[in-house]
Amino acid sequence: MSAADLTLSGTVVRGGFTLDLGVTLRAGEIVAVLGPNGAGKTTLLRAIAGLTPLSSGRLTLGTRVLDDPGARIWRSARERSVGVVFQDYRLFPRMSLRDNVAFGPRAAGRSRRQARTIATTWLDRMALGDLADRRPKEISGGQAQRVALARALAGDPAVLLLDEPLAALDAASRAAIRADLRAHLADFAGPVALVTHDPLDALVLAHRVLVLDRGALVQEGPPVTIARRPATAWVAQLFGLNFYRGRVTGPGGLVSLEEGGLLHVRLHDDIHDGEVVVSLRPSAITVHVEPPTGASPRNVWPGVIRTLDLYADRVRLDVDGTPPARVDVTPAAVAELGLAAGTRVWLSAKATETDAYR
Amino acid sequence: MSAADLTLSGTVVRGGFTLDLGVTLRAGEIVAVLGPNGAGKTTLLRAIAGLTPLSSGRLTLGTRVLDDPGARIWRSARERSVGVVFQDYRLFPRMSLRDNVAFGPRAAGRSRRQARTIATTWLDRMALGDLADRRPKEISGGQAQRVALARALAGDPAVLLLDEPLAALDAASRAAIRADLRAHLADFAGPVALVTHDPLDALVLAHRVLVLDRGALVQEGPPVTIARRPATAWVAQLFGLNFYRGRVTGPGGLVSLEEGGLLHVRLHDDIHDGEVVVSLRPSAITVHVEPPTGASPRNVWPGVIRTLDLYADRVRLDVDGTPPARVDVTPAAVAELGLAAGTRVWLSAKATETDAYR
Amino acid sequence: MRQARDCRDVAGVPWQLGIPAAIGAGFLLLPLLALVVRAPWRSLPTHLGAPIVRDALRLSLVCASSAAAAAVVLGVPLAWVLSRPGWRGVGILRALVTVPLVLPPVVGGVALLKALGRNGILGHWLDAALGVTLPFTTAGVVVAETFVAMPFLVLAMEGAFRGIDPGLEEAATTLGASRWQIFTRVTLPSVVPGLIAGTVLAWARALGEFGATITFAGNSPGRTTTMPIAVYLAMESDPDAAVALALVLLAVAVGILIALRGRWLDTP
Amino acid sequence: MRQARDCRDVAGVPWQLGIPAAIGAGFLLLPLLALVVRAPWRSLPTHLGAPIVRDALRLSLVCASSAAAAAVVLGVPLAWVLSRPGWRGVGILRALVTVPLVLPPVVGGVALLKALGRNGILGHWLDAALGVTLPFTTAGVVVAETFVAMPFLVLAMEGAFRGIDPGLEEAATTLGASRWQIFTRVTLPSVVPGLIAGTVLAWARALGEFGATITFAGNSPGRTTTMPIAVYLAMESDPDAAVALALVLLAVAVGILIALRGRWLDTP
Amino acid sequence: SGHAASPSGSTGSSASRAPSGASSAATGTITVLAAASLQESFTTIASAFEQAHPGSKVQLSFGPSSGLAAQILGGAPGDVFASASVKTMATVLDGKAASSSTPFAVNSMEIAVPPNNPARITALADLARPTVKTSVCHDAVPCGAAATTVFANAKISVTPISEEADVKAVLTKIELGEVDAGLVYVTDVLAAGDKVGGISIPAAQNTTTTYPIASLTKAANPALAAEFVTYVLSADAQKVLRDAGFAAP
Ligand SMILES: Nc1ncnc2c1ncn2[C@@H]1O[C@H](COP(=O)(O)OP(=O)(O)OP(=O)(O)O)[C@@H](O)[C@H]1O
Ligand SMILES: Nc1ncnc2c1ncn2[C@@H]1O[C@H](COP(=O)(O)OP(=O)(O)OP(=O)(O)O)[C@@H](O)[C@H]1O
Ligand SMILES: [Mg+2]
Ligand SMILES: [Mg+2]
Repeated sequence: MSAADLTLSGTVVRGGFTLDLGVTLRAGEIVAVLGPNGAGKTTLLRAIAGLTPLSSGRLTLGTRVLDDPGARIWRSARERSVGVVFQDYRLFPRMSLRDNVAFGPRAAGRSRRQARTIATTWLDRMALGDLADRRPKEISGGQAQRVALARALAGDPAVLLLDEPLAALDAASRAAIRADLRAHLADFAGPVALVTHDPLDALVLAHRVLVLDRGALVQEGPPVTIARRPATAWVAQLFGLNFYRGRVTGPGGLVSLEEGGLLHVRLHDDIHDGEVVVSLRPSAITVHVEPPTGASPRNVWPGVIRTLDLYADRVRLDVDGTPPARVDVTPAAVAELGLAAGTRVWLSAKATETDAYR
Repeated sequence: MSAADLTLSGTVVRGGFTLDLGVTLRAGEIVAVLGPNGAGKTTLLRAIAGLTPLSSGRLTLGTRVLDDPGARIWRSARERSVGVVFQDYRLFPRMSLRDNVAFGPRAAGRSRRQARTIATTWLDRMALGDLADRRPKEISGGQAQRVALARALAGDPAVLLLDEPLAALDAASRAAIRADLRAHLADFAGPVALVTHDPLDALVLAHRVLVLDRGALVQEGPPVTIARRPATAWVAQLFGLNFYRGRVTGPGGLVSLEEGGLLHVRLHDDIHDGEVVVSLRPSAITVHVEPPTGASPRNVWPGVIRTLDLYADRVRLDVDGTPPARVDVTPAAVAELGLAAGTRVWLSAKATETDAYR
Repeated sequence: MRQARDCRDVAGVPWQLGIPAAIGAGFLLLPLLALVVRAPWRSLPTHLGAPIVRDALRLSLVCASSAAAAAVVLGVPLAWVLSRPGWRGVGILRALVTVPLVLPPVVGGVALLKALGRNGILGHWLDAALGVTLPFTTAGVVVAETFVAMPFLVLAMEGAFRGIDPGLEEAATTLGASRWQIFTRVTLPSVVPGLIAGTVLAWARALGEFGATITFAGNSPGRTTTMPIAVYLAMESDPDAAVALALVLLAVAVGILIALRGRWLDTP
Repeated sequence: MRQARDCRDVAGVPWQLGIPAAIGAGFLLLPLLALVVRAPWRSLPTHLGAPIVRDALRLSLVCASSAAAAAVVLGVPLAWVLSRPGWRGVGILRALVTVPLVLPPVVGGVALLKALGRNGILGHWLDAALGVTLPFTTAGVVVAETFVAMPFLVLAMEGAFRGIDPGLEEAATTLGASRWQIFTRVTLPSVVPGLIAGTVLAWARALGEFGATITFAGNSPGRTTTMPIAVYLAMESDPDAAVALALVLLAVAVGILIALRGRWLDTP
Repeated sequence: SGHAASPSGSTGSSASRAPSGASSAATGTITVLAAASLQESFTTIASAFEQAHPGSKVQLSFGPSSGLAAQILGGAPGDVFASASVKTMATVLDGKAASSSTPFAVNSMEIAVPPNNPARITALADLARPTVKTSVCHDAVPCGAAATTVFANAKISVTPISEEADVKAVLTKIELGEVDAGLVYVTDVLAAGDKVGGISIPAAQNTTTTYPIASLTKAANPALAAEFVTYVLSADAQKVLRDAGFAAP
């Protein structure tokens, strides 16, 4: 398979839902697709795979037109050579795992022996070699997802579409398979679309991120940019950032927030006025039990701790204030400052940590 | 339903797999069940729910014996009043979402009107009110999982079993539903078992964690303890900790590691010699580009950076050394020190940060 | 249009299937075509006007529908029981239930007489205790048709019941549903296509049933003379009339099936 | 034991199903019981020894199996085509395919003669061009039995095809499988229970078929005299012998079904 | 006319027992089970009987003789049985469902050919030609037994292509031109009108089958049943049978 870019621009209708999009997935590029439940991520993959037709627009792979309802062109899923890992696995229930994985090579015309060899290799790679003769009913959920992944990869596709391929994996397999996936995808010449709910997957695996919401593209860019400068509250929450909407009201970057409160911010991109969004890392906020005096941070505001959650190596505070904020502190700090739910605190954040952009 | 403790001690055979366990889930307690794929988590829930019988041993809810093959006692799933969220959802395909959720109340003898009211309330709570009249085929994967959750809760069960109830949810819904779940579970009088692959779920939601591996209980305790002092490499990896096995070789806590290298550690629990495991937080390790001189940390060793991964607000380094280690640093540090793959570095860690235990 | 596009690749007909399907359809339709082409069209109105034909048609429809209903009421539970795994002797029971299919219909009628006739092993008692005699009554027709048609429904439904996902039934149990609730609300809705197919099978078979009916229930106009019996008798005197009557039966059956399909069979 | 425990709550039989199932089974089995109880056991060996019976039995089995095979080969593809959504006119075709069920068998035989007989619309041509005449040959018996039995298979399979999950077929397409590969490797394995049920239906129906066979293929011993025809003829002279022959047919059919069940029907 | 076969157990007593007067007091309903081939004649006879016996009603139930016999032996309610076969009647007599039977009509054989007579059949001897496809009834049924006798009488050997289960199957195949000739009853050729051609068989080679009638032991209305049997033997009814092609016993 020679590598080719995949371009989709058009609309896809599924029931009462419409996806309207223009994207290009470049050969060799791994694109993570993020978005809330029901945003249209699966629908996008279905359109690319040839399981749901475009209602208008056009889908091309290199110079090949895969779907163009206007020109009455349609290549079936079969002709597209697109490997898909389905969200609900869709393993063939009456075949052994090996035969499931051998299905693609067989369909591509390999001999039974060759296909089984390929399948065995893939299963071993997924640490499923022992279970090769089982039926899908006889394995656990995470094992099933790994088989689905092996099956899609064994078909040697030109485009790879992964619908939450790691969701059911346990943390260790997840890290291992993620690393394996990264290694394999590095060799993979065609475009890859990876739907995921885990921002880590996007950060670790993807070259580019598409954020969908309600059938539309709401943000697009390299993972780091998305993680740093989320365009919507949803993306900010995904990456664990505080996110505010506001309007530049003063010189030197004073922003009045929609939720109330003022923040001194670092203005990007020659912004001088108008609407902006502001993001602030929870770990960039400092907590004080008394009003800080003579401190350098320009943003200081009071609040009350609503909840504390202990994560592995930090404690996440949910602080009610103007504006409200999530704050990360060390367990040591909690003990030292005697923080608890209901504690009155002051928050401070440097203007340079407070990104404002459009 | 009056609240009662659930006690299982015995074996469950499923195909060629055996789960052998003794646990008690206390009324009002939320127990997270963690473990690698195929560890037996789903099998445990099935045994409690009455979908797979015990092969030996006994299962009791309060004073009621639910299963005791020796005494030929068996209460069917129906009589147990156990709410289950299945890993593969198992929504009734020919019913609307509302009817799916109303199923439990109906089965419990509510009138059609009452059952529908309950269902509507639950769907609204899960932000699915708009979709109430759809069929399961017409919703997205994450929406389906929320319906399954609503359905289990609407049945007003005495015991709640959740098999990865949040896995398919997007990050925002996940946080929201996790909070909602926490609120609801706080009111819930019976025991709750929550299978999850997300350590956050365990940390945020659970009172206690069970770690299963290959059909056996390998660790049990409060989430914080598990997170701090993992008993296996798998658990350590789950919580993002460095984990080593070794043996106390010197006085004052010198441990010689299986993978090579020596670490000065903080010995817990009056341990003075013998085999120990050592865990070390990635953020407790400091990176130097030159050998640190006159520094207080007692552990200093050289290594080479293998990979760097940017996470939201930190960079994870994978460092090859004796021992190897994962290290978290700030993006600022990476820039300042000019870290890159292949860079030769020195790692240092305070002995007080380096927990050793059995 | 969109719908058609949506399914194109999965729904397209490969030649390996299209050719045998076309041959199969042709094979089944050609004789009907021949019957229609060579039918005595001129005399048809005369035959149809006869009140005896109207009576027979009405009786046929009533009896076949009753028989199909009886087959559903008794046969669906039976099929369900047979589809459950792990029963000892279920294989033998299943094979025995198939027997009425193999039984030449006339022998089936004889068997019914020996069981439910006035001298039959159960009929004897029915007659003596309850004063119920089935032969020569419309009820007898329904009994004979049910006996012949039910096995079709049972076998079709058993296949359907075996094909369903046990996971859904498990989910229903954990929600506290009784086995009966599971059956009505989960199992049965999953096999609606099979149920429809089975019911159509049973209904159609009952509608065409002749041998067992005439032997068990006899032939008395208005009470037990169904269309197939009328066809048989017409065959004795006027084969053309027989064909005409058969065509009437067919037209009505096809009409009803098409109308029903439109109503609820294409819905799910 | 463990298996049985495993299924206990899902597999237990609620009375709402158990009672009608028992009545249904009783209703189907009672006439057979009556037939067996009142069978002329003493004269049975005499009837069975007759070579004509052995011939008829052999012919019946051969023809019914061939007819079932033909029904599978042609009927499964037809059922698959009928089960695909979105075809215009599929409802009408489906209803027409049901017609041979409703057709009284004798009329079915007449229809076959009009289509494939020496003067039939296709038979005329077959005779002239290929020198093939079907009536009065064993092939004719198979044709008649296939005509009568195939609709059962088609309807049963159509229900089964409609019940399967389209997701699996989608997955197979994305793996590059042709529609034929999808059919053989994914679709067909999913409907194995339905296929078995449908084949048994068709086989049993063909085995018991009488009216269409005698009308289309006539009765010449060793060539077209199947068991049901032998039974019918025996009925004319010696009803006891007829019952005995019918019992032989039944015993063989049940025996074969039980043996097959043991082999591959309980496996999946 | 032909040789009237006297079946065993037939004494004709029922014919002499009931007076043949139309002024009988017997009323009510009787069920007459009659061979399908008697459909037209018995329908006519029954309505004439009802007119002659005010207050009486005859329910006719036609079917294959053997099926009717099975019904009778199975306990089906019936008053009179008119069979197309002496053998079948014998099973009813053996089963004690009737005590005696009387022959009321006989039928003789005729060659039937398709209307255009493709094989140019003119006489019985033509059926022995190897190229002629002939269909007859099976030995087990009366028309088959009769055919065997006819061929024996004519001293020809015919290899039929098919031995049908009943005479209608023979007729159907002739009508559709599937066979070139067949042996059927005179009454059948008459009833089939112009759909088949008939070639009569000389009396010397021909044979007859006898149709017996009996009132049944378990008759609900034995008096009326007996009167019906008598009526069938009366001149009025015999005329109807004659018109349909039957001969007197
Ligand atoms: N067959 C269908 N008929 C009608 N609406 C549908 C159908 N399938 C999906 N939808 C709707 O289309 C929207 C997009 O669904 P899609 O499956 O693409 O979401 P998603 O982004 O993959 O979500 P998730 O993360 O939950 O899997 C949803 O609102 C869903 O309810
Ligand atoms: N029906 C079955 N027959 C045979 N073995 C089975 C069956 N179901 C599960 N197993 C095996 O039992 C083991 C435990 O399965 P289980 O489903 O309990 O795992 P799990 O901990 O839930 O895993 P996951 O996180 O992947 O869902 C697995 O190794 C699996 O392969
Ligand atoms: Mg999705
Ligand atoms: Mg599991």
